[in-house]
Amino acid sequence: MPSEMDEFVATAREFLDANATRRSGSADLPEWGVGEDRITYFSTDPPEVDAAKVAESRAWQRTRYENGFGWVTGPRAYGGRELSTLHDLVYDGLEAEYDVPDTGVLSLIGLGMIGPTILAHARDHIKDRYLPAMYRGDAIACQLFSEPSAGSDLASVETRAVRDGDDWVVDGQKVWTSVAQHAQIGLCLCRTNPDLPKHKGITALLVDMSAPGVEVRPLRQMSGGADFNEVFLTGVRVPDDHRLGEVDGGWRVALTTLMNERATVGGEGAGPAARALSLPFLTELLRANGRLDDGATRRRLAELYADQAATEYLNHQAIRKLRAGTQPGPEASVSKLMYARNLTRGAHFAAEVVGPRLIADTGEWGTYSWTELLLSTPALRILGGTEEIMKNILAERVLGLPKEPSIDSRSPFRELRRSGTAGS
Amino acid sequence: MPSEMDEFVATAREFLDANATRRSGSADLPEWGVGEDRITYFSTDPPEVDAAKVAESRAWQRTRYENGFGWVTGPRAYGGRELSTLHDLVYDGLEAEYDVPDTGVLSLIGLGMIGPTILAHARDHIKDRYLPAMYRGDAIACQLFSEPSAGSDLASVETRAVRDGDDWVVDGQKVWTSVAQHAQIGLCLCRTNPDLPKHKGITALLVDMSAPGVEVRPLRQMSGGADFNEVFLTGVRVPDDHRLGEVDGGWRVALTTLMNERATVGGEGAGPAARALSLPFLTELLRANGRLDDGATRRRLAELYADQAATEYLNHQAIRKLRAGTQPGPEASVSKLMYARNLTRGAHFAAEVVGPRLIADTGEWGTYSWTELLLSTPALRILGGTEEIMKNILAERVLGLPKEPSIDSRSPFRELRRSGTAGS
Amino acid sequence: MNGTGTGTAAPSETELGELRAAVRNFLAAKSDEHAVRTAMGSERGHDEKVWRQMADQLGLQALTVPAEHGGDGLGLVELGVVLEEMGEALLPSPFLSTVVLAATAVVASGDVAAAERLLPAIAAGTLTATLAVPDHAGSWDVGAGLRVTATGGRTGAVLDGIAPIVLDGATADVVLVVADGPDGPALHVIDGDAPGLARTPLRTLDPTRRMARLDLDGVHAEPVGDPASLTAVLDRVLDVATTALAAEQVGGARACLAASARYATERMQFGRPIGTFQAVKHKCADMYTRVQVADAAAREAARAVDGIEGAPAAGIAAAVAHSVCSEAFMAVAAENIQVHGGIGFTWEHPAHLYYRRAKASQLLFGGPAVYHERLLARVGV
Amino acid sequence: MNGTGTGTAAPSETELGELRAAVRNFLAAKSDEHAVRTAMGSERGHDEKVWRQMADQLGLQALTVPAEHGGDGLGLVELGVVLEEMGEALLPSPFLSTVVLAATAVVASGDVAAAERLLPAIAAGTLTATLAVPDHAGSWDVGAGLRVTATGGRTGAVLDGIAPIVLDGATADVVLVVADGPDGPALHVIDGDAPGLARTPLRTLDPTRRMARLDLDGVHAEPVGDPASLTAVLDRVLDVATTALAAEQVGGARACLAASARYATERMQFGRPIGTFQAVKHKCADMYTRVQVADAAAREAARAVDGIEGAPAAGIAAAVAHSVCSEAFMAVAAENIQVHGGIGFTWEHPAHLYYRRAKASQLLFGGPAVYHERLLARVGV
Repeated sequence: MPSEMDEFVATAREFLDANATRRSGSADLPEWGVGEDRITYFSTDPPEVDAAKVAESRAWQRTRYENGFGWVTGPRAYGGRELSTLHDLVYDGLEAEYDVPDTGVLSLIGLGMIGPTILAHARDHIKDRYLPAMYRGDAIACQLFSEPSAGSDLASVETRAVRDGDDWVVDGQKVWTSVAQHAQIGLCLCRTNPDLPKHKGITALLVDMSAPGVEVRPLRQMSGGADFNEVFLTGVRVPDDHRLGEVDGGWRVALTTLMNERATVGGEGAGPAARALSLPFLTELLRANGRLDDGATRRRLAELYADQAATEYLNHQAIRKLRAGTQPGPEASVSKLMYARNLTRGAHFAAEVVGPRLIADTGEWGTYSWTELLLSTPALRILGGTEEIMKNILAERVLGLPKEPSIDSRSPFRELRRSGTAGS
Repeated sequence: MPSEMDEFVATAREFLDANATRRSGSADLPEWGVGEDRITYFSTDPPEVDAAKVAESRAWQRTRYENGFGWVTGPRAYGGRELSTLHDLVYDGLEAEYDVPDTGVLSLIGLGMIGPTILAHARDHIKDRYLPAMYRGDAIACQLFSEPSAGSDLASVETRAVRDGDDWVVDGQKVWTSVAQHAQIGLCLCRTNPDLPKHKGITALLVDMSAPGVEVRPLRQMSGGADFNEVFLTGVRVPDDHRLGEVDGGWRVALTTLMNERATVGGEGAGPAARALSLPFLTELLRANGRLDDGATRRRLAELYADQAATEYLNHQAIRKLRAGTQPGPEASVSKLMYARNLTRGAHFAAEVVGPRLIADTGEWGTYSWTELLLSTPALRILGGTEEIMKNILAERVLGLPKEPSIDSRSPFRELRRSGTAGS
Repeated sequence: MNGTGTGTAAPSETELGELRAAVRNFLAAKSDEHAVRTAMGSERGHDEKVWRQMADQLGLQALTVPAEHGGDGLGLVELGVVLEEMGEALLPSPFLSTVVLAATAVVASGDVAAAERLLPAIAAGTLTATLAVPDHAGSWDVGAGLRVTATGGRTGAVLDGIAPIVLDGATADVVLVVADGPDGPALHVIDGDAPGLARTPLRTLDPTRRMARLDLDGVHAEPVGDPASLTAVLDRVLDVATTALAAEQVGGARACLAASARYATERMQFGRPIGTFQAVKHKCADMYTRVQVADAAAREAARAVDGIEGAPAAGIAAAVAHSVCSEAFMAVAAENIQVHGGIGFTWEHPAHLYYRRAKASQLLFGGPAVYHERLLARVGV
Repeated sequence: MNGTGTGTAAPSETELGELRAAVRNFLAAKSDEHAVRTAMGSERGHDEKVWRQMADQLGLQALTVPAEHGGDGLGLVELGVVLEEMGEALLPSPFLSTVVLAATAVVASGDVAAAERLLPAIAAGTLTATLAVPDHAGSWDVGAGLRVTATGGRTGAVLDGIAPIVLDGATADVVLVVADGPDGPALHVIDGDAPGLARTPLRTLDPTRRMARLDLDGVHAEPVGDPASLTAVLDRVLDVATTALAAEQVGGARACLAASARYATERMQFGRPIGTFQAVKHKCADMYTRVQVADAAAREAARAVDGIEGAPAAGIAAAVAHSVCSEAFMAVAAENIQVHGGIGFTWEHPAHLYYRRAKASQLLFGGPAVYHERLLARVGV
């Protein structure tokens, strides 16, 4: 008798067969010397290509949603199926065998992090209004958390929200906002009471990205593309019913979002950069450069591969734990640390193999193209939490080491700003 | 017309030729497969050998002293020559060409660090009594600073000294005391006023190591030898005229000692461990193990050699600066950090080349003998200031980065101890 | 998860947890630091009473012995749990030589007579054994010739030569020896007290794991298995042994991490626990990261060697685990000394025992140069 | 200090300090970040006015040109000071190609006619030049054949082939080319606007240092020097060039360190300057350590190349400096981004310009695999 999971797999397979084309073999492994000569972590495309890809993403997400695969773990009331995270993973595994549009623009931030936050903290009519729209692919959501002066200290947001009748009026600046240029809504952390300690005076508001006063400017990163934005908020009016959680209780809302960010980390082993650093591709790189018999190069390849494989095994283990019912905790940061480390080492390894042909574009396939990856890897050690923040989390929350003595968690935020400026 | 330095060199050469034998060629480079099969950083010997070596050291120091080379930079009143640090270095350079006893047991701590401290802070009759005796080789001095509970936080000494008439009565325990088993005197930091902040209630006393209540116990380190001691002080009476500096002003005295410790660091490039990791010796190691053509091994050898050579160049530069009249500052810690790093990497490199013959003593020359170095290198990153302390010094004193907020420099020492115990 | 495992089901976490608790309790009682130091200073290097109790009370020696030869027929996943605990406790014991090297070689050889003679006794804890692969480089490279030769027929061979470093070679009741014979390298078994066999205990870097030199002068030996399959047998033994060692290394690394985290929490400097300083805190986080990755590698290798569904190829996963766990344990054991500062490099503190174990384990099957090339060979580069 | 230097006296620190101050003031005025970004976006990749002012106001191009050819006849110790400052300011300029590569090659060739023709103009700042070594691996390994061949006699040769990556190749007034000729590889000089020469500017990782491809189709060339001494000439050019580059790398690394230290002091997080956190503080200390060691290596190499008394052999010290400074600059440039966090990987922040320069410099003469083996060759291993 087929189990419930077997049935789920069968339905999913049926849906995919009907709506997508199955890839042949290992089609997601790039082939040496064939196809586009681009090795990148970021996905920057020219605007017209970008727009077309977003449209394809939305369309595919709608197809998923209409067939019951848009939000596998979500409540039925919002078009979900109320199945487990494992079902979600299983579906992803199946879908990876098909040639379908990448829906990262919708899912990485919006569906993966903001959706669960709205579900946990918004009023019912706000859920009704946005959740189906998001999971149907109509509404893209972004995360308006980071600010230039706050950096790793997320709770130091300075963007102000002041109550005015039924609305809040928001003024401030956000940064490192991915997908903001495509987004319809943004979850925004605002300082509503500077007289409280910094974690206590924050309120979370759901901002309409098309509202007057919202301006999105692309932020060009060192590798040349603009995968992030600055978002300027000037007198933006947000109705109070778009508030998530309590007034001054936004930090709890932010934690829901951040927990969901960590939970998505395990899947980072994929992507074009990771595929370019896969053993078959690197082996061809060595062969093409006559370095397959060089002991020093072989040694570094073996070290790199061992760490890559072990990181992959770590992800397998996380999935097994998930299957066994254990939710991932802060130890998931290990995966992110290793991923950044492996990609960084891999990029420098490839650079060394390519040698001088990395410094100027001679047009030879598989040489200068490594520069883009090399210029992307520094960001990996910073985005989504610097290495230092990750290590603090591991040491304090997993190993139970004592926290650094801190004064700034208890003082009123207003005074911190003052002393902060004075102390610099 | 010969310069003053030329004349100094001529006198020194004359003295050395008359009292020692010149080495032939590069006699201080160990030859592969020849001689004692021992590769060590520490100098542990069996007690009888140790005693004989100390006697030889004392004898050679007396010869130096009687010929005006016992304390080149010291005042004439105490048998010195009142010449510059550069003269001292030049003499050391010349002496290195001769086969003379190693006088480290006298000079590393006593003559290099305690002597200058006594000169700067002791009363005249104490200087008269000890300085000539030390530089003549009669009195060996040790440094009674470190304590088990203080660790890197040197100013947290708990050894108490209580005034009793003209004497101080000292009780406490010191640790990591090298040469204590041979020493006649020890410079001891004592807590004399626990109601003052920790740096302010310390007094420096010169302890007679043969006084009742002084007990020296060897401390065995992980490599097997006992190059350090624990020193237990139980009701030890020290006359007040043996105090250095002011009552409760001992931290300034300690700083004089520590500054002189840093100044001696540059010379660490020598020693049997560094020689074993020299390029010719390592080349023979590779040849003997058939690894001279292995690319991976060659690469690591080149990396190691490049760092060793650059560290040596850094020492050359420090000597040139000294010649130009610049006194070494806290940046000398770089040399210590690099020395520890190079030796550690070198030991693991050699271990890899030797392979399984490192894990059991087959009697084959140049294989198992690397274990002693491998078991000594962890200490290099800790002794004389941990890497963490060194990095703090570089960042704060050289780069001018702000200090960590600290509460313990202002609170009375007595309260720190209490809160310390509660907090652990 | 598209691996090559042949479909064995994985044991349940509950069962593994019970096994772990039993071993942990046993070792807490029998192999605390005092017991370890006593054993490492003793003539034989391990406590024979503990060895018998391991068999009698927990049946650990029987765990992976096939059921038809008196064992439980379990796999590396279960054995890994045991070895992890042994590594954490630094237990001095002929377990790796007897249960992992020797028993695996006998099973892999397919020699039923040898299996019947040796395995029940190993399972019962009444026989210790080891395996000597006296190649020239110490890296199990039998193709380049061996330092022991076999003469005589397929029955009743005579061995001559030297095995320079043999794990537990001075105490093992029987020794399996790979020797160059008329049909190429072949596996043999000799008695530990056979005439013509001289066994010399050697000084070791790791005093909790003994090594000996064997001098063989006309030693009577029984052939084990078919020389034609020797390469396959040794490959299998190496996969199993490096996977078992990886689990032990993870246990050792975990002990170092725990010691550092505890010390960082308790030790006060500058008026604060040293664990509040980021330099120490991040060192501990780095150690944790290494341990987690090593742990995953060791477990995946165990699953692969056991042929569990979805696991990668055994040869690859074992080589990955050997490399990753060797380096993780070495790094963590070294950092543990740094976190402890001065006290960490005294003879009295256990930190150096882990450091010694880590380095000796890393070099046991050839060391980094060998295991990196072996990994590349296994993935076909 | 028992080196092999031939006894040249070292220049005084006072003179070097004055030179440094003059160059620093000049670059502060002419090569601030805005100027660098303007130059790197311009067609030729550098500001020709600044190039002329460098010559007219400071005479930098003349510094190391021999006195008999219109220069000051100074050495690498002095040039190192200049290049360190240029590296710190990231000056886009054909200085490395003209003054270091081309002028050194001409001087080393001993060809008096070529020297008289080219060096006075280089010294005066009226001629830019470069050197193309179109070997197959990009590592100056001329023994394995070259991609440009020379036909015709010792006068008036004709060059054909490709030089795939030539520093400042699109703008240099003259190009020295090593080409395979009837007498083996030999040095030639061609005009930048010679008929048959096609120059294609290439996209570069480091936008402050331009590269071009040269296609040579029957280009008229003058031979320079004796082909028999070519290996010695190239060895000398490589020693000088890697030593000069090392100084530039130290300057770049120093700029990164200064930026990190400044940012760590000013940037507030969690109510404190981030420099109070040990993670950041020790990162800066590590950067400082690397910079100090690199600085010492670069200076020692300069003294060695200048033959100053007590300095080590030039070939060894230059190879050490190339290796150490390449890796130090790369590490420090990468860490600088980490200290800066998010702002550090924006296009607008200068951190990536140093990162690009660091990687491009590291690979300019072949990269790590090449420079490590070159070092071993120089020390005879």
